[in-house]
Amino acid sequence: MSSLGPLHPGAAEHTDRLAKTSLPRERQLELYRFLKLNRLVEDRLTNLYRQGKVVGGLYGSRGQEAVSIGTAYALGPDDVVAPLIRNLGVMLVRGVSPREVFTQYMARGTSPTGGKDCNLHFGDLKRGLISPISMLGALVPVMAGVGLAAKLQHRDYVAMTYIGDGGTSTGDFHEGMNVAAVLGVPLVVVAEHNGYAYSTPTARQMKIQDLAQRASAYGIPARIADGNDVLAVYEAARTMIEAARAGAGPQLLEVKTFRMKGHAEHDDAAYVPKELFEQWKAKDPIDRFERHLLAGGLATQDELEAITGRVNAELDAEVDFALASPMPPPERAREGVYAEGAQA
Amino acid sequence: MSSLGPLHPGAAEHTDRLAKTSLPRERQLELYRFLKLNRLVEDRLTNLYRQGKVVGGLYGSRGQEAVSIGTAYALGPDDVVAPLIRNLGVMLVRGVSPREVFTQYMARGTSPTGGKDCNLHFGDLKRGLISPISMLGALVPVMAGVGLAAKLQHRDYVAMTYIGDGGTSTGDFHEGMNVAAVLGVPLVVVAEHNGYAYSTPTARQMKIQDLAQRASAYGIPARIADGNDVLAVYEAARTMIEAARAGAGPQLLEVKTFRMKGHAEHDDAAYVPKELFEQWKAKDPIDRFERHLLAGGLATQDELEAITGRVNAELDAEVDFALASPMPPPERAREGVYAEGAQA
Amino acid sequence: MSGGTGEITFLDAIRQGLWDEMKADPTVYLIGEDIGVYGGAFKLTAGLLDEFGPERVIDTPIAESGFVGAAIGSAMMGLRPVVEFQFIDFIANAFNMIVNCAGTNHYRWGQKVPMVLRGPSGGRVSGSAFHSGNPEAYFNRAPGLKIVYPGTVEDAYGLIRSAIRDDNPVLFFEHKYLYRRIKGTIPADAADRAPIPLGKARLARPGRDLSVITYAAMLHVALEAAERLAAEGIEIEVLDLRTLKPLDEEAVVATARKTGRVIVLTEEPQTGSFAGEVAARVAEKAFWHLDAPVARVCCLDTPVPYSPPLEDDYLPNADKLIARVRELLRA
Amino acid sequence: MSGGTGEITFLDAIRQGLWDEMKADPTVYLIGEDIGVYGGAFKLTAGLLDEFGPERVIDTPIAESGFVGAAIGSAMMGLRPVVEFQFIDFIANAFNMIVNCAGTNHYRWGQKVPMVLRGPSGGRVSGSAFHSGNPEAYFNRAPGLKIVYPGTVEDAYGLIRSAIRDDNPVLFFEHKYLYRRIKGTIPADAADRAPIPLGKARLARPGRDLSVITYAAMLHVALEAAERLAAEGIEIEVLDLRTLKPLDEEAVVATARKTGRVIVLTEEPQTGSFAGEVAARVAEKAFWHLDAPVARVCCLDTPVPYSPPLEDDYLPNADKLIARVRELLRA
Ligand SMILES: Cc1ncc(C[n+]2csc(CCOP(=O)(O)OP(=O)(O)O)c2C)c(N)n1
Ligand SMILES: Cc1ncc(C[n+]2csc(CCOP(=O)(O)OP(=O)(O)O)c2C)c(N)n1
Ligand SMILES: [Mg+2]
Ligand SMILES: [Mg+2]
Repeated sequence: MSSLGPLHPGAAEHTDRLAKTSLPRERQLELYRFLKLNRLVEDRLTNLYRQGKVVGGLYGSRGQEAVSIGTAYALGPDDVVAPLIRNLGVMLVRGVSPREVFTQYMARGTSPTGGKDCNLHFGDLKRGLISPISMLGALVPVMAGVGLAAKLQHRDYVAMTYIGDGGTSTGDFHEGMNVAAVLGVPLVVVAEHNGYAYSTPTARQMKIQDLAQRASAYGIPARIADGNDVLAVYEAARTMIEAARAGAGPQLLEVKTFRMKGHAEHDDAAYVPKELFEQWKAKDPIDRFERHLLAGGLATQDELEAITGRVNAELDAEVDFALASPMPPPERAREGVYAEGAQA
Repeated sequence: MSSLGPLHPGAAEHTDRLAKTSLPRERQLELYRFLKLNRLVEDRLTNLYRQGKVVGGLYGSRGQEAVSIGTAYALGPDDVVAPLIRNLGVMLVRGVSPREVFTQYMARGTSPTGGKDCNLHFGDLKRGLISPISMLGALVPVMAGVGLAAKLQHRDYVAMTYIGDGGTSTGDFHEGMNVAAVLGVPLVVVAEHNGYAYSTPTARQMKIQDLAQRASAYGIPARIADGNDVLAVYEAARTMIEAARAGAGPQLLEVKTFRMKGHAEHDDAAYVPKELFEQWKAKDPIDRFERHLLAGGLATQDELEAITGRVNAELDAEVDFALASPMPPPERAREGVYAEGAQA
Repeated sequence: MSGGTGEITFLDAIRQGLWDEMKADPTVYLIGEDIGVYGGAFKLTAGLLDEFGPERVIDTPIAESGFVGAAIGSAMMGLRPVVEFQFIDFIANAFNMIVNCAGTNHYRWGQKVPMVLRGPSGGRVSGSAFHSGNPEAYFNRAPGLKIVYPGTVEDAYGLIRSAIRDDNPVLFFEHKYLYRRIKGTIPADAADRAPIPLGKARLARPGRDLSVITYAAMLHVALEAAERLAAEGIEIEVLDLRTLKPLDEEAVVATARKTGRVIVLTEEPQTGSFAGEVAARVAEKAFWHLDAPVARVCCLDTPVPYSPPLEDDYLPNADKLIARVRELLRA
Repeated sequence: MSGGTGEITFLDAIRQGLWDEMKADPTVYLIGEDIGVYGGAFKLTAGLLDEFGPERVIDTPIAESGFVGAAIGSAMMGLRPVVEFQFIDFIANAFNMIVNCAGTNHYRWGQKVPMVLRGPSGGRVSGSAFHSGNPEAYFNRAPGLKIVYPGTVEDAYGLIRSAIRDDNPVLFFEHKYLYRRIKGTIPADAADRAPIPLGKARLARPGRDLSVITYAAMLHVALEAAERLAAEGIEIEVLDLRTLKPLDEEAVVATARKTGRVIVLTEEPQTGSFAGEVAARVAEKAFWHLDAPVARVCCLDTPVPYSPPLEDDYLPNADKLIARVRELLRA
């Protein structure tokens, strides 16, 4: 494995000091709440999975929460975002309730898709959310089209989506980025560099060290941020979102982070060297942010625990709701293939 | 159009002095013969097209002959190359006879495909030739696989193929280059930058000036050569082919040139500013090479005319053969969908 | 440019339909390769850039999956993209986007994707394997898509307008052999009238003895055969499907029950063909009314060959159809 | 690792087939995502990297079109690649490479492309729209391809070996529901015997009253229904196609003529289905022997839904099949 070289050489090195931010205390505490919510929802899902309550696989973002939270937090209310299945935090920031997530994962009739699709595969344009698509890369052209719509409608919303290190190898990533660059659409693509694509390390995925290098093929701006520093992620995302909004065209934001679990709950990640987990555990984005808040006198231990307590209380109720929800009626399988009729 | 900026800014500027070469006189005269053969075969095809003898469209390489000839001339006997339909010169250098080309374009039963496929859509592994595929970009992964075979077979042949400026926008170009880079296969991709993709200028195709910039997304070596200097093309191709053979992995060679006609014979290229044609006419690769040979005392006017005369005599016979060839028997349409049986 | 200007070609009719819908609905825009300044490989979009400007007639890089994906995203945001494939064969490069992303979207999470994917299809132009395609069977299998394949000038105009107005992803195939070979007229007030609805077949010629179910270029082969057989007193009924998906099963079953003898005539390899789906419906839904086997007259099970004698052998024609008709009538 | 080790699973049988062919032929190699160190998403290739090394078990970037293209190129140069799709659904991203590049190659210029494209397919695992696919109908239309879809341990082993030995591009679908649910044995000397040939259907159960033509996971639904009906004295004949393309038309027509009643049972939306092709052949070639309409029992015309009650409604099962059998027997 060492033959693959160190992970993220030349990466923005992760220090304990977090990036400068203009965010006032209350908003930093809100960020903290979202980070905890993201992790605790996933902890609940892991328990439900072990109890056999989750239908199908479970995909988590442990250790990467700062990426979803920091980027989504930088979006404006009218912006439109398409997360991948690891980007639970994005949906939470956009106002998705935990019960929507629990019912989806448990295939209940009360879920946003009514049981038709799984896990985070749902969207809601009222909240500026577009559903993930399993085929990696496909969301890049689709979100380029969302940006194109903003341009053609002369409106100023921005499109944002995510891609993994592995996903940047797809033809759709290339076609989407290049089309977006040529058409000059407001699109921010967050390239989540977490070291692995399922069992495949980045060194077996590409011959470059930084995903940001992909941008030079399109003549678009790129940045690299410490993906385990929620403030660094937020500030970088905000800058690029506003640049896109101002007409600078598509932007590529690489965030360096690490997948702290297997590809999915069933995967023990035996192929990942233990040292990597240890090395990255020390950089846990939530622990780091907590230390930042405490050291900076922005919050007391009690205040943080109170936040966590409220989140847990909420989650108890949300899990109960999902568990009490019925499975969908079979006939529902037959509905909704076509959108009703044509416009007059 | 001027809004698109000058064509090939920062390109290897085309001077009348050609690149240094190690090629002895005889081989330079052979290059000259191939250049003339390429152009004169196309001139014959244009006449046949005007006479209604060509079945379907006619795609030429006028002004770009040095690219096909110079790159193919740098290949070794066991190397494998996949041209595009504009790369007639590549096929001629690999030993394809003009009658094969004429019979293909005239859909005759005597053509290499027996009338099953059109124009330059044929191949022959005995001559290291793989047939073009219409879907642009597709040959890049395919030729990455040819290079992979060389590697797995522990043989030292190199794979080479071509891509247009427009073709580099395809997902297959990206997937093929990236896979080739990761697997470290001996592949040389010649990116033919001729200013247009059908009617689309490069500025509407990508936001970069040099196709060579695409290489930085894959971490592979790239070079830019004057595509209208056959010696520069030859030397750059030779260097990259030998680098690939030596194990340096895939190589991207950008050649700056210009398409001196429409996309195909039916296209009058009204969308191309006249000045561009004039500007590039002065850089005609055959005229320039002729001046080089004469100025350098490598050949006299008479010698060059004698070469041209022999080529024309050959072409008279080849055209006659094609014209005298019958159309294929209808039943042939039913043969050859499957390769016969399985290996025992 | 307006309707009712006397005889126009099949190609003109499609351009007119695009024009009228773009006039009627500012959310409609065109995207594809070389459709702007150049007006498209077949000049179908000629004049539209001048009329509607570069924000509604958009040239793209060569990236079928990329610009179909972009069309999908823009459709979700309230636009009505009309995508041109330079040749319909290149739709293969956008297969995943169309079948998986667009086709399943409304079912999966309730978001509609109103979009038209159009382009020149079909053979008898010596285009060989990569420029002669008829991909209907590749997409008929995909839930959530609609497929339209007109065979007359009137339908080309009426159906492209309905396709644009439909709230679902619609594949609209244009047989290039018909582009300039057939003519027709559109009433002057056509633009103001409700366009021809999707999902309805058209009885192109009534008959008593045998039904030929077909569409697009083969419609004209069927009509030619019917005309020739009429001279012998054999009355062929010709049903023009026009919309292939959703299939007008009612019309298919009705004609099968009426004549008791059915030939499905299509321009595609027979194995795995769209014709197979139609034949299967007939065999299941009209079985008790059949007096003869359900026949298919399709192409050879080969790629489209290039040389005219080979392509003639590959393609159906009136003689081949008539021969099959005689066999079935003997049954 | 060698044959004849008692009871093995469907998944083991495929691994064994790969193993034996790799031992027998040094030109065979595997390529795909996470098939090496990880042994594949379903662990089907577990152990092969250790045995055959990184030059014959190759992990690739996420690039289905890219590595299928690479497989094509290497096949032209004399190798026999076996490509794994992590889930068969992702074959959609390589559609052009498979249908246009691989499928037409031998016909167009005479160069063979021996290659196997394999991966886990099928539903009843709550995989929803993108992880439950049965793409046979998408590819049946494409000249030059072969399609294999085994339903037993013996066939899985025998047919993967024949697919690898075949000189054409072969799609080999592996129903993931069967991977660990069915068991069987392979004779100890299987590796030395000639493998089961492509293109031959298998009579899975002889019967007199009605024929169910099927394959893969649905084979077991058919056998269950046949068993239950046998208790009532109704004798169902079950034909397992095994190879879908080229279709064993002889066997299809023979069973149809024998029983006079046919149901084609497949796990795919009915419209545009592979079942339609089979039904059309029956309706054309066995018409005079039919005593009832040619029926299809397929899935709903929808994407594959996720929640178990919905997927149960979507999928065929023995009850639905038996109900249809009774209707046809009443006919
Ligand atoms: C086109 C395509 N091929 C294969 C897969 C199967 N697959 C799902 S996730 C995954 C790994 C993705 O890795 P990466 O893009 O780095 O994202 P991460 O899981 O690390 O967040 C693969 C191969 C897929 N979803 N889509
Ligand atoms: C995937 C695909 N899309 C569209 C086409 C239609 N087409 C044929 S040639 C061409 C332009 C190619 O331009 P470029 O790659 O620059 O090559 P050039 O013609 O300049 O040599 C286009 C769009 C195609 N062949 N393949
Ligand atoms: Mg990753
Ligand atoms: Mg070009």
